[in-house]
Amino acid sequence: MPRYLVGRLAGMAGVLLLVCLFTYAVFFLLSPDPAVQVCGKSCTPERIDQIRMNLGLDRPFWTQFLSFLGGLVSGRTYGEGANAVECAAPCLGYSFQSSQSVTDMIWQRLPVSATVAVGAAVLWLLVGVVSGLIGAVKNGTWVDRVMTGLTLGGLSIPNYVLALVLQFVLVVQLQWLPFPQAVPFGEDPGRWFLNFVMPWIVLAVGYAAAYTRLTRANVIDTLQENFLRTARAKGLAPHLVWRRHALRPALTPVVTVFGMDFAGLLGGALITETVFGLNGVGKMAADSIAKNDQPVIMGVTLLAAFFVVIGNVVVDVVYTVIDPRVRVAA
Amino acid sequence: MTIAPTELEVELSADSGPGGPTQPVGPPPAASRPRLLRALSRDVGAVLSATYIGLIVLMAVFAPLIVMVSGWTPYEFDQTAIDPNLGGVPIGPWGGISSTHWFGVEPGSGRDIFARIVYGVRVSMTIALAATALTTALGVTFGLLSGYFSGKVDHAISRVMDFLMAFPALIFMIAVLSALPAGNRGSLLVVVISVFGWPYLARIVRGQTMSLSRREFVEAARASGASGLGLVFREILPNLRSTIIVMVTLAVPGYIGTEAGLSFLGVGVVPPEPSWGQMIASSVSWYSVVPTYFAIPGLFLFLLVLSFTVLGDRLRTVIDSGEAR
Amino acid sequence: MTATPLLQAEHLVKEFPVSGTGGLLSRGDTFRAVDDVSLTVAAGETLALVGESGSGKSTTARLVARLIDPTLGTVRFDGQDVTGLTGRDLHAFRSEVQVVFQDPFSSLNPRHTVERIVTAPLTYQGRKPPGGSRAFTQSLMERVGLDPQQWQRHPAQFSGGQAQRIGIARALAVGPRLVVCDEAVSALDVSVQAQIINLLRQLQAEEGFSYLFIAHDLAVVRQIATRVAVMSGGRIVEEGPRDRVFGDARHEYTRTLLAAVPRIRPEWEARRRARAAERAAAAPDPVPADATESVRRGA
Amino acid sequence: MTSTNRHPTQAGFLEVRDLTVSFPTATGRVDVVSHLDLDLEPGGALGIVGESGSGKSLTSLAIMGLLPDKATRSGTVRLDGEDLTAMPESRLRRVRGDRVAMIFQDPLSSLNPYYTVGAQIEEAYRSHRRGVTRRQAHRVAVEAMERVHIKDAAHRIDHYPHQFSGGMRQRVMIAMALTTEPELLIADEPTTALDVTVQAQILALLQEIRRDTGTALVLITHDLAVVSEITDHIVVMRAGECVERGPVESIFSDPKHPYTQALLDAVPRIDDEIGALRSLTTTGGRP
Repeated sequence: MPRYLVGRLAGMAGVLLLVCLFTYAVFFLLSPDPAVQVCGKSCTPERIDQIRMNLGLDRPFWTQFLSFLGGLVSGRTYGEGANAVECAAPCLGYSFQSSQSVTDMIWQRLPVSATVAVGAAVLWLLVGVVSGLIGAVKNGTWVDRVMTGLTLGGLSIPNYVLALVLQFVLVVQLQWLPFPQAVPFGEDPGRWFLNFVMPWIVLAVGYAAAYTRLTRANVIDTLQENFLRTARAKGLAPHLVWRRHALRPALTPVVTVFGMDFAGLLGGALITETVFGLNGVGKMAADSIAKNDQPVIMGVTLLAAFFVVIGNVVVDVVYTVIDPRVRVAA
Repeated sequence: MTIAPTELEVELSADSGPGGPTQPVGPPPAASRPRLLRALSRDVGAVLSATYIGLIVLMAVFAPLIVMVSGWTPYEFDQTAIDPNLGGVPIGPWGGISSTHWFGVEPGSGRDIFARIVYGVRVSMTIALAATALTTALGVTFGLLSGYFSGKVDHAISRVMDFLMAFPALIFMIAVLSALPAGNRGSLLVVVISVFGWPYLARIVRGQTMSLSRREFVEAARASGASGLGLVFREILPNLRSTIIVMVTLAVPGYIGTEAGLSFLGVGVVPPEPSWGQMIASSVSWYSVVPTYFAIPGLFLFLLVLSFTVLGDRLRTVIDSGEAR
Repeated sequence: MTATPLLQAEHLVKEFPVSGTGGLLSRGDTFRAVDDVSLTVAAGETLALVGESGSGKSTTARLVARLIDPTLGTVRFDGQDVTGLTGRDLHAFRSEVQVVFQDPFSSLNPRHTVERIVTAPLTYQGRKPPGGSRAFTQSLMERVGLDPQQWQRHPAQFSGGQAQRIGIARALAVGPRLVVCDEAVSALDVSVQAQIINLLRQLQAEEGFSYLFIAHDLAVVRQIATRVAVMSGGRIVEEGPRDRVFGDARHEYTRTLLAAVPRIRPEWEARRRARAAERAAAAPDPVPADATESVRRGA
Repeated sequence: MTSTNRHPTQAGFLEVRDLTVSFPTATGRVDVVSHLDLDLEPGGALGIVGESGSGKSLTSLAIMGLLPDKATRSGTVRLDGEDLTAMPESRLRRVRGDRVAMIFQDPLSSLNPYYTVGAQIEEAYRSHRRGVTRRQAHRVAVEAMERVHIKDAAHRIDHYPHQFSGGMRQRVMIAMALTTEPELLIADEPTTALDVTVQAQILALLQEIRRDTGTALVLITHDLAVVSEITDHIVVMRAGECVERGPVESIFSDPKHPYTQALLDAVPRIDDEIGALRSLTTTGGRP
């Protein structure tokens, strides 16, 4: 297994490097000249050339890419002399529009994004697994059919539509909830909670529906397994048959899917944060797109890709822990 | 000898006669097309979904005719339908729904919502269908190749798939689309969606191809002289038909949603060309005053996605039950 | 046995990589499934290759049929080295050597009709079915004891035994001189199994082709083989004429294998035959149905 | 617990009467087992033989009350005079795995891959013996594994099913069945998935257990030679019905029903004279 893990980590490093290269190349080709942005409105061609040289933009692609990688590992300095700006490691780039390093910008907004992501994940995991179990137990009854209908609805509703519906009903019409604002938890836990309820629901609905279906299907499949017949033939009480023999095999795949989904949330929360105006990383990405602030977009893209790749490896490792067939070779 | 083993075998075989007490020896016959349709036609959800999809498709096809009847094109500004003193709020209840504007008008501009819905679906459907077609072509081809030719080919394709799936597709799509010139957004959308979408189909096709490749009929074909691509497309592809049908039906709503989402974020279809996602996006600042403005396109969008999802779900149920081994 | 046997495999070795070992640079471990196997099949005879699971017998069959390539060793057919054949030459080989597989359903493409399955070998080799595809299919179906009217059915519409007959028809389509049967009767019920064994023998008598018959069931092998080779751990441990191997096994493993086969007591069997002969002589009618009642509480 | 200290009852030890199992299909209910009677004395060995689709496996599940939900069952199953079909589920559960144990065809899929074999054997024991400590259960499990001749049982007990070979897994299944010293062991095709040498070992083990513990055995198989070796009574099933029954010797030496005769004719034999091949060739081919 250690050999396997080493291979896995090497593969992960490879994919991350490729993601960096690909992203960097795409933005290198597509993005508007950063020198123009730095220069500002009253600008002369000579000044642009100077800035370009100053920032190393005149150098070939590979040189620039290597200094970007260097920045990731050990930080870098943009420009020279009085105008030089420091970007500490891990440096994901520097936004000349906001005069801030991308890493700092992400750090400032990460707590909000994390709150949205973790809350939604807890919500969908609970709702999804519980309703999936109910669906499996009540398989074929009207309860199951109603739940199937609801999950199809949950899968189909675009989250910005749901966000607008919820806001209109709960905030405008019924006035049960305040309009979401990122209130820090320490300030007022009650308001913090009320403010995040809608974002959590909106982000969680699609996932909850998918997890309901996944859990239901897995449990129903597991109930057909021969070892369940063995457990019943042993005379085990139904609750033991369920708890020990049905749930563990049925929920193992859910755990792994959850790891992947959670790792991909940075991209997934973009719409939710935008709709509710929550100042998280996703909203920052959307705003940067509007402002054409390419270093920020690239930084967020890379970060999100890092999460997915690392999530992949974590899931693999977790799997070796929870599934003895992987953990202990025959 | 009273009973020859031949008779025994006939007696025990699957077609020993109707209602016989023997269990079928082989797997049940594969779901054929007419059987599929018959099973689906008994399902209320599937019928309703298919009907709605049919109506929407007709609406898209005959959009110019429909708009002639309703009287307004999607690009006309009707200043008489909005109140300039109130910042352009539609005149009349329910967002200005009236006999002239069936679904009301856009706040601020006074454009006819009905006409924009009718035209908006053309964009959404075209993009979703084109993206589905491209994704399916890519996904099936690479999935088949990867699943059948294990080793280097599989390794290379799988790495590309891993790489694409590791990408935060939404952010990246937004970034790329925002950076590219707005000239031909429609085809760009299709290409970008497909490039990031095919690995998900390919992964499933790959898995099925791998398990089919282990079936003896593939070996039998090889022993018959088949090799390489001929074997893949003649022997394996027909067995993937059901999978592909289901995947396609489920991909369409996904891409309708993606297109709407990208338009909602402002990197999709370029105004003034209407699209449902974009209509919902522009309704965000009005939702408390003119709820119909987001409710109508929202409902149309939701129902369309739901219909495809239900149809795909039912298709899968029918196919799974008919082909359970 | 003639000077040049129909099939001659020499020193075959097949190694498979062990999954999970080996990295980007290292080759990883290999598992030797077939370890220096040599065998010959003469024209018109049946060589049975017996062994337990993991003995390498199926891999050997696949090597001989050129479904996989050997790591080492050569396969000669009719004196000609066929180990490295490709393209047109391989097609020619494929029309001489055909395979019947274990699982009758798995070995028939569920999406294809009998017609398409049976004519596939010709199609893949770029030949036209003599007398038209339909007539050709029907004549083959008749030869293997199937209803020729069912030429357009799909495999799922047949029973296991019938499906295996389709598999045999497919093998016959190209007029092979060697048919490799890989556990061809193992998945079948005993009464159906007897039928297929019969069919295989009858076809051999008619066509004069040879069988390489892979099986784990020694009793079945006894019914069909002319010579027997016993495999264990990737090697042939004993080889010889059927009656010699069954009657006077020389290798320890063969003896263990033979001793392990469950048997119906010979004296019961002899009495049953005698009774059956009596009954056949006395009356051709079957025993009345209520005969079962009399033995119901026989204890 | 041997057969001698169990007083023989008038009705027999296992007495199945008029057992019918049916499944709903598109064309109505289909009887997969119909009007089946079975009798077994304490410590006896009954073989149920049939080809695929004969309903022999469903019979065993019907006796245990483990049929799938869709199936319906009628008739009675008496164990020592008690009707299992009339028992509430909670009491039936105390019979299952305690007085009647079962082993199945495919030992790999019949064992839960997520738990060690030890945990699964102990579980069987503890669920029927209240107040047993973990340590006692562990000891019983090790003993059971030793009894089925698993070498190094104390060490192997912590292994997972996938770490065992096919034959060893079936031994684990048997060990699991033995912990509660059942009066009846139902073995459903216990050796079909195994190699012939391993099959011989498992059959020998079943014989040994019967000899040592007096457990009664119901052996379900398609293999006539196997039943002829280890059972004393036989029921031949076809299409859900019993076509013939009787002591093993009379079935094999003088089968009355044409189906049984044909079945015996079809069995390929390893120890026959060559002349026996005629029974196959003469009826060969199709018209």
